[in-house]
Amino acid sequence: MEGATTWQIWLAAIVTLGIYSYLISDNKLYRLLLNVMIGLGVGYNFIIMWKQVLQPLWWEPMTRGFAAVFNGFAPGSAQALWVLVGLLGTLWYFQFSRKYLWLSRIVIGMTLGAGAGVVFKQQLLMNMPQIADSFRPLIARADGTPLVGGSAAPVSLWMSLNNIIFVGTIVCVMVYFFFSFEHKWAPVRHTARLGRWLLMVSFGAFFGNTVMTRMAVFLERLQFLLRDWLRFG
Amino acid sequence: MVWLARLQSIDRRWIYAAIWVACALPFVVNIKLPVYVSPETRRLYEFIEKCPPGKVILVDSAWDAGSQGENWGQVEVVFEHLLRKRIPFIITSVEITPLGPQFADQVIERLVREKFPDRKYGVDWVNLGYTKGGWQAMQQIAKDIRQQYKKDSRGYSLDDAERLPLMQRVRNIEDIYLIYSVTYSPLEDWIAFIHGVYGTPIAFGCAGIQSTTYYRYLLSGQLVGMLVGVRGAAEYDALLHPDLRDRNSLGTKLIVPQAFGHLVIIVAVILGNIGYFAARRRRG
Amino acid sequence: MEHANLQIFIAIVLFSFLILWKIFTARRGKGGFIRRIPGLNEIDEAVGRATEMGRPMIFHPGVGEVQNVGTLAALGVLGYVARKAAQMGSRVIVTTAIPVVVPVAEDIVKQAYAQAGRPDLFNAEDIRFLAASGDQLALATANVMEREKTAAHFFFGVYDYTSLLLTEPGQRTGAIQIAGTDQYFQVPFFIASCDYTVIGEELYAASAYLTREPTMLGSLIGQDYAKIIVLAVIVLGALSTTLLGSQNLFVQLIGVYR
Amino acid sequence: MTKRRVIALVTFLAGLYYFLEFVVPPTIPWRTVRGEVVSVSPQGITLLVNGQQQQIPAEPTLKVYRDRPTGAPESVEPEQLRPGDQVSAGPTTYLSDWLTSVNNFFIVLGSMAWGMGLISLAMVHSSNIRRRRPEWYGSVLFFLAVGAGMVAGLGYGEKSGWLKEVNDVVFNYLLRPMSSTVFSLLTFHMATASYRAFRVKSGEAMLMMVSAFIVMLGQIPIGMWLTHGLPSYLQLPVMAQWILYIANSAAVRGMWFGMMVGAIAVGLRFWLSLERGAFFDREL
Repeated sequence: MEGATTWQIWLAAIVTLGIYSYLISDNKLYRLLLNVMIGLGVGYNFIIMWKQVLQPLWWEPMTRGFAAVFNGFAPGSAQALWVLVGLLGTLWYFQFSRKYLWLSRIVIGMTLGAGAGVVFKQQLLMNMPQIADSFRPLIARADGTPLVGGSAAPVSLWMSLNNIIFVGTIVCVMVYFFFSFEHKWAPVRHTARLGRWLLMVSFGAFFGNTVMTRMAVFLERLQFLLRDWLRFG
Repeated sequence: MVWLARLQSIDRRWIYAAIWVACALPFVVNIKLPVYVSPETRRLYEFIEKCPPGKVILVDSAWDAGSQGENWGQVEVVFEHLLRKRIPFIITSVEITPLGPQFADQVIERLVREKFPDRKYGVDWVNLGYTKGGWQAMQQIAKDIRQQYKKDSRGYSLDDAERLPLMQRVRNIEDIYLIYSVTYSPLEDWIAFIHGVYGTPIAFGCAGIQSTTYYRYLLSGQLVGMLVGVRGAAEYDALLHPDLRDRNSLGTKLIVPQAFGHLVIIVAVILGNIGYFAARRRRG
Repeated sequence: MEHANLQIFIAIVLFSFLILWKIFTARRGKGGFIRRIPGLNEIDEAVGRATEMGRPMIFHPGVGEVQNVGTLAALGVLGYVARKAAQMGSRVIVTTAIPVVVPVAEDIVKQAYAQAGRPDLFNAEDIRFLAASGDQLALATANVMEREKTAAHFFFGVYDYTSLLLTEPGQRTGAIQIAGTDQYFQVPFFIASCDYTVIGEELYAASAYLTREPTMLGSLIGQDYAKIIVLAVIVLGALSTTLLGSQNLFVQLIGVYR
Repeated sequence: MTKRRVIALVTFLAGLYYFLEFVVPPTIPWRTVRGEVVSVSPQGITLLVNGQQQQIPAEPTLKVYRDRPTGAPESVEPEQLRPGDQVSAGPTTYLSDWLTSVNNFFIVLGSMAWGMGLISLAMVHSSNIRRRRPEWYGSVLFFLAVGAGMVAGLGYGEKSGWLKEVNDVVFNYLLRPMSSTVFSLLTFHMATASYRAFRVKSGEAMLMMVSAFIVMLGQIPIGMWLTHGLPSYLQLPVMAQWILYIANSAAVRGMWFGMMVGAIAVGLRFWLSLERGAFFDREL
């Protein structure tokens, strides 16, 4: 908040406390400020999206294309074809009409269809290194050479234990999420049961890290109110 | 035991008041504590230390006010490191929020004004502004950055050698040493479409909540480092400034209050359970 | 790699074949087997207890849009809960903030009561569109819990941070609460505040088991086979790395993806 | 019915391009030669292919890929080749040549939807005003705010002048405090729930809470200070790192391999329009 004059700091503080009034009770001031926030955000994003995405990537190439077309199909007039993409883009807005809703489904289908087509590349490139990294030696020598025919380095108990727990957890968790056969066979049932317990440790990490994020947001606001506004501490 | 059970039905506003007071304490008692530097923070620090001359770092600053408590500090410490070592960097924001680049401007303006007055826009850093397209935009940036960006956020053309000399030697993914994506939940598409295809190192600066699902990428080497929440920024600040007194990033300012915040939640859960089991035994 | 190598090409063909084969066999009626997840027994118990106490139940189908796969699965579970409640003659109140969900839920609950031979028990007011936003919905649901003295609460479907607000009032009224969501980030909060939680893909399995809807059923079984292959690769990889080191033949076959 | 078939066809074709671009190699495999560059001339390239030299004629359809240090192939022009480069050359399959323009098309098409959010909100608020619903003046305020937001947006990138002032005030002293404060309301939801809703009633909840407390305490300075006396493997930060790196990463991998297969199934069903269910069967 450096370089801010006092009235600007007061404006930010008033707005912050105005929204915090919701904690006392859901009130009119809070709902009004919410409307202002949503309006400012939508208006601001609308202009930035135009200035930094649509203007340089669509509007300017198209106008340059038409300029080239008008002085006798000079080179680069192919850029005028961008106007077709503009027309196609208007189909998004038929989402609001009941009668022509299906037109908007064409553009939605194209966009999500492209995403669906690339899902193999996306998922496999993300997960193949994970699968390769899960090949961990369950009985690991300290220097990583193989058990059979490796160096004479001693087996590292800590690394072996970690790898056993690591690969074991992956196996148990995946067995827990198998649905196409009955968990009658005892080892499978126990593995799935252990899988659910191991999931609890992971969900503990999810819980702890969620607390970290939720607290950080409020503490930053508190830091603004106490340090920048009230000049405290 | 009766009053313990009655603790159950305290009005919600008393709990809010308790949180305000408990979290305000560390701001009143302004103490700085040493932090334990975690491996993912150290690996990012050492990776940036080893940046060869002539290479550029792409910072995907795709965060806004919703996660500034964590992300502000995460970009602040890395920008300070880059400005200190004069490693040129490019700022952008892919897909998530158009406000990202302007927040990055705020962070740099303060750093340049206070610590690195001689660094110049266009030479040490360039802000290309927001762009849209997710994984498609990433593929374009990798093949030829001028496909995706025609101008920078201040309206200068990328081929304007006089105002943006740095951009003259950035063509495609070959010139980028590291991509550092900072937001509430960085897009995993960076890992699939950039690291998976070109092998370019990727680092994340993410909110604590999302880091839980990203640790596995550190194990498989798909991420070379990660700053997790407020502590990531505080730990990186500790690596930048061995002396406790010199640290003043937002991460360092918030790490002690963060500790109080965690204690508040732990106490709340424990108290809640004591009250619950007391009430049940009375009814039981 | 920019383009698929041989191993990835085989993986694509294998996964696609398994999923599509199972979907089309399910469509032709030969569905295939899905096990009954333990969560369904917990639902039976909860409905039983609510009926014993003679008090109604609440089913909350989440905050997701109706075409979201998580919401579709939740509506599958709603059908089961409504059928169980109808057989035992007790009321199910459905609360939602999604306008489109109201007619769909009404239709499901009416059908359930009709199938159980108790069409008289069904009244349309129990399917309630309470509020426009997530926060107000949670507060409004809390009022319903206190006013109607509900004894069992079911939270199934897609949830965001408002999951905390929904389970909190239920905890105080002492109702038995069962939750199920595919949002892994909300599962910890349901585990901490509910009696039993159906985790992630179990929600889809529950719905496929109950509704026998061919596409979801077939897809789930095909996905299971694909997951079995992935698990087998990991186990073989780990064992071969243990014995023959990290560059053994099997690992070479899978290919290194550094 | 043809409407549904048109949508299904368009969806399939959009996906088909990207699917083929990934699966089909850039050059025709059986006519692609792989070797080390001996010499380059306008007529063609001579390659050393396992021992003997082979002459590749320079046709317009010839595509040359040089291996990068990271092993990822990079498309280069024949003139850029240096003797000793590892290269594969062959007639192009055209698919990868169009990737840049197809990406451009989808990026711009996707960006066209940027007005949807504004229009849907405007419709809701204008109906509030028309029907004089309670607190309809809030909707008037909404429209004023949209105008102010637009004017402020114009100010971004301005060097000076009143537009920059408006941008500065709206961005730093309205948008930033308001949206971060709204997000911080979640903190209070969680805090009250921690006290009133989280009950350790089962063994599973107990295990989750213990793991949560270790992860929370292990990532703050107080955790380090509390257990710095104990042997290293019992120190809170070390235990938290173990949970995050080993136990949590493995469990997340187990879950996310399932999600990988799930995403592939959802992608396939959508790409081939196999979806059934309430939404897709609705008569168009």
